Amino acid sequence: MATDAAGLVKILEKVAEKISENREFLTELDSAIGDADHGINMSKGFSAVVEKLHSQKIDDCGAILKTVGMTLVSTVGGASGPLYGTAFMKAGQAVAGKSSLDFQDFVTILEQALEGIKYRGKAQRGEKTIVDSLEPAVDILKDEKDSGDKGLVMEKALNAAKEGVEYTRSIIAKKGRASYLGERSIGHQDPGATSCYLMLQAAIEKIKEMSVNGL
Amino acid sequence: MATDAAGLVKILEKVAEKISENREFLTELDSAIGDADHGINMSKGFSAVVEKLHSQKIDDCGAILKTVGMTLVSTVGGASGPLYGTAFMKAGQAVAGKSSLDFQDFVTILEQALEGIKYRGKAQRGEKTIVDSLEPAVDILKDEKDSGDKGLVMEKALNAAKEGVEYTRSIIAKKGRASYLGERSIGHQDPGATSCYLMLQAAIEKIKEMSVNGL
Amino acid sequence: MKKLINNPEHVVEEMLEGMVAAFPGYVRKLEGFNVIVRADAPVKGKVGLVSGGGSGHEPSHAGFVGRGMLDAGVAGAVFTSPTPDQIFEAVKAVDGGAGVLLIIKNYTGDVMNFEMAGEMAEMEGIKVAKVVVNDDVAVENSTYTTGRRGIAGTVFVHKIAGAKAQAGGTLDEVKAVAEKVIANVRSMGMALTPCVVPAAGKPTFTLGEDEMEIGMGIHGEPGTMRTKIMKADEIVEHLMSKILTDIPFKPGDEVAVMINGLGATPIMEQFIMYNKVSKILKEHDIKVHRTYIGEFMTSLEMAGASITLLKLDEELKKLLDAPADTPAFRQF
Amino acid sequence: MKKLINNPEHVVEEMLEGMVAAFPGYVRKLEGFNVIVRADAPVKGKVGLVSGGGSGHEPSHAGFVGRGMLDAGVAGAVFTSPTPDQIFEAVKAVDGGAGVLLIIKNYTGDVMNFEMAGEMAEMEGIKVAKVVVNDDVAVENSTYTTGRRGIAGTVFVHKIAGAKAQAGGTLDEVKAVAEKVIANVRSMGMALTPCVVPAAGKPTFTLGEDEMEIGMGIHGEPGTMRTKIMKADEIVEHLMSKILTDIPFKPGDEVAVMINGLGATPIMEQFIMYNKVSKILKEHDIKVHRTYIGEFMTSLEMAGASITLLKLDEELKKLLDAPADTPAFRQF
Ligand SMILES: Nc1ncnc2c1ncn2[C@@H]1O[C@H](COP(=O)(O)OP(=O)(O)O)[C@@H](O)[C@H]1O
Ligand SMILES: Nc1ncnc2c1ncn2[C@@H]1O[C@H](COP(=O)(O)OP(=O)(O)O)[C@@H](O)[C@H]1O
Ligand SMILES: [Mg+2]
Ligand SMILES: [Mg+2]
Ligand SMILES: [Mg+2]
Ligand SMILES: [Mg+2]
Repeated sequence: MATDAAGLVKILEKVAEKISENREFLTELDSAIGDADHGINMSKGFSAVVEKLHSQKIDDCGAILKTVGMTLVSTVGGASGPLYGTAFMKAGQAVAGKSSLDFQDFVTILEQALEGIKYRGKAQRGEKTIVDSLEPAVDILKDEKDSGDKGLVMEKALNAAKEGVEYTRSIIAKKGRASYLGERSIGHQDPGATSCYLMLQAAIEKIKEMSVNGL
Repeated sequence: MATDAAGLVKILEKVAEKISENREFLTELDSAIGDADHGINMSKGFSAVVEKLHSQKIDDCGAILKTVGMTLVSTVGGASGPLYGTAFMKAGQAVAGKSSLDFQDFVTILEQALEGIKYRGKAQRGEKTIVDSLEPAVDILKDEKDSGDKGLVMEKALNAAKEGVEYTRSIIAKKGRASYLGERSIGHQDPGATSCYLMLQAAIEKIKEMSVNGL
Repeated sequence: MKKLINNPEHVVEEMLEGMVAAFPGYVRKLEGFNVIVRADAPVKGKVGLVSGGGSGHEPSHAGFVGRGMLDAGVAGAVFTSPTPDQIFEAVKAVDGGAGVLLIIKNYTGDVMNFEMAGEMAEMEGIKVAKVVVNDDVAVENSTYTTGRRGIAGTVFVHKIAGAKAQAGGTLDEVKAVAEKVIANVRSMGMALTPCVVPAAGKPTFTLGEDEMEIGMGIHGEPGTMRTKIMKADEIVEHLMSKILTDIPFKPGDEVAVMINGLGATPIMEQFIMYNKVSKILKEHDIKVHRTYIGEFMTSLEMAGASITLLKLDEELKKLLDAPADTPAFRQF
Repeated sequence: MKKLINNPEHVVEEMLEGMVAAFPGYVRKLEGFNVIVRADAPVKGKVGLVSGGGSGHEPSHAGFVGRGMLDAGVAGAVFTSPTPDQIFEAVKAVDGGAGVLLIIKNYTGDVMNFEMAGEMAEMEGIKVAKVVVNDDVAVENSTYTTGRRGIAGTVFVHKIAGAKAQAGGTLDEVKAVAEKVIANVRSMGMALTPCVVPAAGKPTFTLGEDEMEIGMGIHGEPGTMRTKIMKADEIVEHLMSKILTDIPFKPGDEVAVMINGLGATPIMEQFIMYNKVSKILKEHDIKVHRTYIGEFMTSLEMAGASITLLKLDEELKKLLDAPADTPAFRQF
């Protein structure tokens, strides 16, 4: 029916792996419209996350997510550090005290993550940021959270995130470093929206792989 | 029997021309064992000399040479400025007041020029400097100054200077910027010895061309 | 990559260690953090000034820590803003009871990290205020976007807010004068060559052998225009026309000027640029009160320079003229 | 050639004009000469200090003109020593009746041109003394040759002789202390890239993408060794081993240290170098009295740096610590 703390750690490890695999790719994307460090920053952060999670055994899923958030905040730097950091910390708050998570928690976590990012970064959809991939996914999850086929819902959410990434190619950046480019930011895929999609993808893959039914 | 002030100016113009023609060559030589400016420095100086000589008409050959020396001193800079400057000033002193110059004066001029260079630069023969081309020429001129065929004497002196230039290839620089190279200065022809040879060559060519018999 | 370094991963730590070794009378490092503070921090009763950002802009920011300027400089990874925990440590270390002003360059990352640090400090009961510097006129301004970048003009904020704090100003007063500087300072830069972030190992952008970029940022952010290399006077004219028309500066104004070398541009060229700046200001009947020429807000070994103009009133003049004694900025 | 200039022929004039425009309170230019003198020159009763050399070493030498350092800086063409008439004008302009000391870097051209200027001054009845700085240990020393080059250590001569003159020392005393500095100062440098003399338009030498040159001169004179780029710590070890064994420096000695960027080397890298220098000195039980890090004696836009050590006694320490206020060197 649900995943326990150990399962959550496995999901997070998978996310870290995905980020590390895409270190060069994300940096490449950032070099076109930013300062060529997004992959470097993120994989530095997630290496620290994995190390941290391995160094201490936590049973509280909320505490695990909070630890991830705090580790990201204190290791990533740049824009993505406080954004993803706040996202995980807010998500952790929402499931504080829980020793296992079900699908509804999964939805809550992403909802709160989105809130955290919007609170910290003050971005709206359409401004070429993380929000552009995360919000469409969260919208689907919220709308269809009571549907029977959770697997399908997750697929649909992931697809929405992917479309969101694609959409960032067509718009002008209004937040973050890419915004200095004005019109010249058009045509390039946003690094943050991409890393967010990749993280979602990794999480959903792992959830399915673990065949955690309740999720 | 002799050249007057106008002839002297013509000789000096020819010297200036020769230096200017060899601007790149001398600079090239200096770039191998020095700081790649000998041709630039010298041609800057001799352009100023020509301009100066044209701006005022002087009848005193000594004064003309002194003017050349002072102009070189105040425009060339580097090592060659004070060296050639002192040389011309000393030469000028030795023929001060003369309105025409004969062959003996020519010898005196070069003798004094050499003295000036040695006084200023404290170099001996064999140290890879101007002295290595000028001194052999002066030695011949002094030895054979009473010979009947002045033309031949000048040829021999010029040849001695040329051999001096060749000789600088085989020795270590002990004075000037090239001395920092130590053994690595071997194999390169000295720029200053070369410019001195070229000046002698130009002067002698012009003297012959003007067929000034007394010289 | 031709660099005098040992390991790209350790450049920031080794640099900070070297700085503390070189200037023990001025600064010390907070153990375990990439934070440089005044040797005598916290200064009791004085408002503390904390600035910082990504490394690679040396002497910014740690080089300006000292009497009459900053109390702490926080150093992030190269071109990456420092994390809130680092900034928070700096705030704690320099709070002398009168509160702490955060001086932030306007980059999303910097703003958010400093903001989080501010929140952490307030939770601990430390009074914190913040100002965001956005002097780069190369970027179109708009309230709906991130706005302009903060570049070399930030150093004037350090200097003047620093003087105000040193003179005993309250947190509100120091913040107010910092904001006055921000309202009156404008900069713009250009580059002849890119730079190489040590960890990346390759140039942040590429430029042809005869090309230059106008209006680029101090992290290699693309500029407003890429052209054939122009004469120094033409470049200065272009930059000055953007800067002068921005506030705008008017005849009779008094200004401080900064020519800021970006890293590889020789001092000779900085003076050649200033020569033209000075002529243009004379033509516009703008009076120069003080001039700063050198490296203040660099971009590693980028070749290029920025020009900064700060419009002065009597208050700003007095504070600008006040003495300052830091490793990289000294004034009697 | 990527340079912020207008015309290679005018770089020196435009630079000096820019300098005077920037620092009118400190310096003025002698009309018609490439000579920068203290704004208040001649200072009556004080020994005048004149230094100079080819341009391209900025802030040397004109940047050090001011209270407590030089009275005049004479600027030759780029990398070409100035002519005697220029130096002579400088001497006349700064002679306050107590005589003038010429501080010369040991290059044949500089020595001869300053010597001639000295002769001219003496004919006018001005008392002149001279010292020749030869701190570069990269060059083999020998009384039969030109001897060592003068490089960044020259700035310590300016500082200390300047302090002595400012304190009212006689010409003999100022000269004596300058010679004491020269006897106790040693430097050595290295380069990662060459530089381009504006008038020549091409690099003074060439280095492979992975090569560096150790012991080269500040005019691009070839060095003692060309190798693959080494780590900063290894480079520092090599330079320090040459420097330390030269005087030699002994345990218990006190020194001043200068890390001198040659033009394009970022401040970050200068601090990384100093970090190692400081460790090596600790190992050798040599105490650092003061550290200077930055650009003092550059070589246009050459990437690289030199290290200078000056062995101090009580007299030198006191004079080094004295305040100085010049455009490029300020110390409280
Ligand atoms: N205000 C914001 N809200 C949401 N996401 C943002 C915001 N600003 C920037 N981002 C995201 O951050 C990404 C860049 O992150 P990163 O490269 O790590 O930071 P930096 O720009 O400081 O180098 C951008 O691609 C964008 O998606
Ligand atoms: N002490 C000296 N005596 C005579 N000639 C010298 C001496 N020192 C240097 N030279 C000559 O000067 C030449 C270099 O002149 P130049 O390149 O104009 O000056 P710099 O070395 O200052 O750049 C050398 O090739 C050498 O012939
Ligand atoms: Mg980035
Ligand atoms: Mg030369
Ligand atoms: Mg970044
Ligand atoms: Mg020269």
